Amino acid sequence: MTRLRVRDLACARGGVPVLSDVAFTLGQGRALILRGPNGSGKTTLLRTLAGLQPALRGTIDPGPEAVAYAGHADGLKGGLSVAANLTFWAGIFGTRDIAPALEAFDLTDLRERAAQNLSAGQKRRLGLARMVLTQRPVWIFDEPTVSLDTASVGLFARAVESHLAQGGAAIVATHIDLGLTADVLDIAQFRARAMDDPFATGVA
Amino acid sequence: MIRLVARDLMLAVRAGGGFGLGVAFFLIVVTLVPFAMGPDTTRLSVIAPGVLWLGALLACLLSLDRMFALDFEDGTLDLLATAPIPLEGVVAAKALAHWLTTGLPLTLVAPMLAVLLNLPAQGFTWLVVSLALGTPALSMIGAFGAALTVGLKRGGLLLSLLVLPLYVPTLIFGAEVARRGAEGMMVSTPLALLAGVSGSVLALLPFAAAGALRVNLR
Amino acid sequence: MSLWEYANPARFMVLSARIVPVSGGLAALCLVVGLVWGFFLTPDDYRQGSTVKIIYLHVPAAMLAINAWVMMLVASLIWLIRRHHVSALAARAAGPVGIVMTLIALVTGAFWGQPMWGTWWAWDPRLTSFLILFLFYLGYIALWAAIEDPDTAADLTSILCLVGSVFAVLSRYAVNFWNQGLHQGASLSLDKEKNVADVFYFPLLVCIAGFVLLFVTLVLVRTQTEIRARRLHALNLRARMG
Amino acid sequence: MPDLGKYAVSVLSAYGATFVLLACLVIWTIWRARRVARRLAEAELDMTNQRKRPRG
Repeated sequence: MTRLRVRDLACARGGVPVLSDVAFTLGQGRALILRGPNGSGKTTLLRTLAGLQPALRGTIDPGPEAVAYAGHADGLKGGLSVAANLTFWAGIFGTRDIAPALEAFDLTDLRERAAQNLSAGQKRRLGLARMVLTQRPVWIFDEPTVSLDTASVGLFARAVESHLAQGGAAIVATHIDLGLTADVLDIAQFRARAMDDPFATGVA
Repeated sequence: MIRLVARDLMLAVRAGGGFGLGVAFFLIVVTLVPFAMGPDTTRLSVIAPGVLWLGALLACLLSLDRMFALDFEDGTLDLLATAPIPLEGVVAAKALAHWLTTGLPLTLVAPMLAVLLNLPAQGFTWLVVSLALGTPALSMIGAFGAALTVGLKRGGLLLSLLVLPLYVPTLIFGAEVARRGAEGMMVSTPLALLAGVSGSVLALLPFAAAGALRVNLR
Repeated sequence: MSLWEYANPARFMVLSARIVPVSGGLAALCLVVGLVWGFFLTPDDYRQGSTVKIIYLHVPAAMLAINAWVMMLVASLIWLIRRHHVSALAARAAGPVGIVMTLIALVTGAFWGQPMWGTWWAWDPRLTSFLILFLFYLGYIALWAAIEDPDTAADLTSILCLVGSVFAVLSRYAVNFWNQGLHQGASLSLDKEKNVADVFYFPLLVCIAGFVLLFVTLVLVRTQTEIRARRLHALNLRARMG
Repeated sequence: MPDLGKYAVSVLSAYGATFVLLACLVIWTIWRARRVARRLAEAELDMTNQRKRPRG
C-alpha cells in the first residue's frame, strides 16, 4: 500500500524555484532518506510535503493531513514541564495517552522537569516524542539527530522502526547513518532549471 | 482551541508580564493626563471618556508584537500550522488569550481610573460597556497586524503603524458611546455601530490573519 | 492573445517602453495646457476669489489619491488570485505615487481652507478621511520596504491592502458619523458637474487628464524599475546559491 | 500674470507646493529607474562572463 505519492513536484524558496520534477512513492513500512548538499532544497521539499508552503506545481497524494512534521525547532515551551508540553500536543492531535511517547524517547523520569532545564539532547528528544502523539501515517524529519548522542540516535531509530512496523512511513533528511533499512533519495537530481523563474529571462 | 487559550494564559501568568504591564501602562497614562491638562476637574471630566479609550487602546498595543513572535521563533507555529486545527482557530484563540490578559483587565480597571478623571457618574456603565464591546475588536485587529509582521526582526514599530489606522472605526464608535453616556445622551446608535464593527472584525479578520501567518511560515 | 500575456515581465517591459514616451508627453501637454488655461485664462469666482484656481490641483490630486488605492486593490487581488508578478509590482509602484497625490490634496486643501474657512486644518470628514488614507499608504509602503523576500512581501502587502480597503471605507463612514463637516462637497465633485461653472469645468477636465496620464506614466516607469529590481534580486540570489 | 488679489499667497503657495512635490516624485522615479537599470546591466554582464568562463 502506498503511503505517499509525489509526482512532478516543483518547490520554491524565497520566490526562486529550487526543485522541479520531484517524483517518488513511499510504501507502507518504508523509510526514505533524503540526501543532498546544503542549500539543495531538503528543507524546502519537506516543508512543502508538510503543507507549510505551497508547491509551484505537481501533486502530493494524500495531502498534508497525513503528514506529521518535525523541523529544526522543537516548539517547546520552557516554562512548562515535559509532561505538560506533550499533553498540550496530545490534546491538539486528539490523543489521550502520552506515556508511549515518553517511553519511546526515554523521558519518563524527566516528565515533571521544566523544559527549559533540559539539556539540548533531551529537548530534541522531547520534540521528537511529539511525533508519536500525532497518529499520522507519514513522519517527516528535518535533521532530527542534531545534538543527539549515539544512544539517543538509537532511540530515535527504534521509534521510527516501530512506527514503520505499525504500517507507517517516514522521510528523514539527515547526513548520518541511522542504521535504518531505508531507500536513499539524492535530491540534487531535481535541481530546478533556471527557466522556472518568471524573472529568469532578461527583462532589459 | 480551548487548550491553546489555556496554555497561552498559563504562559502569560508564568511570564508575569501579560496581566500587569498593560494595566500599569493604562494607569500611568491616565495619571499623566492631569499633569498635561491641568487639575481643573470640570475640564478633566469632559475629556475623561476619550482619554480612557485612548489609554486603553494604546495599552492594548503594547503586548501585540509578542502574540505570535514567541511561537514563531520556537517553531510552535510551524507545528500548529500542520496540526489538525484550522489556523483561523489558532488566530482566534491567540486573540482571545490576548484579550483575556489585556482587554478584559483594562475594562475592569477603567472605572477606577475614571474616578481619577472625574467621569460623571452616569458615564461609568457606558464606559465599561463600550470597552467590553470594543476591546475584543482591538485584540483581533492587533492579531492581524501581529500576523503580518511576525517574520520581521524589528516589527514592533511597523506593527503600530499598521494597526493604529485600523483602530480608527472602533475608537470613533467606542469613544462616542462613552462620551454620550457621560453626557447623558442616547447611546443606542453608536453602540449598535460599535457592536457591528466588533462583530464583523471578529468574524472576518481571523481569515486574513491566518492567511498572513501562512505566508510568513513559508 | 489574452490580456494576461502582458503579465509576463519581458512582454510588459516591451509594451510599457512603447507607452511611456507617449503617455509622458501627453501628460506634460495636458498639464501645461490645463494649468495655463486655468491659472491665466479663467476669471475669479465671485465667492471664492482667486482661490478657485487651486481646484485645478486639488481635485485631480484628490481623485488620484483614491483611485491609486483602488488600482492597488485591484492589482493586489490579481496577484492573490492569478499570481501575476507584474501585478504585484505594479501595486508596489503605485504606492508612493498615491501617497504623494494624497499629500498634494491635503496641502492644497490646507492652502485653500485657510482663506475660505479661516483655518489651515479642520476635522472635517473629508480632510480626516484623507489623513487616514495617508496613514494607510504609509503602512503599506513601510510593509513593502520591511520584508526582504519579494513574494512574501507581495502576499502580505496584498492582504494588508485588502483589509485596509475595507477599513478605509469603514473609517469613511465612521468619520462621517463622528462629524458632519463643513466641506462644500457638491461644488467640487464631478458627478454634480452643474455646480461647477463651465468656465472652470473644462480646464479642470484637462488637468484631470494630465494628472491621470502623469500617474499612468509614473506607475509604468516605477513598475519597470520594480521588475528590474526583482530580476536583480533573482540574479543575486542565484549567485549566492552558486 | 493674473491679479490674484488678497489670496495671492494662498494660491501661489498651493501651486508651489504641488510643483515641488510632483517634481520630487518625478525626479526620484527617474533617478531610481536609471540606478536600478544600471545595476541590473552590470549584474547581467557578470552573469554572462561567468557562463563563458569554463568552470573549474
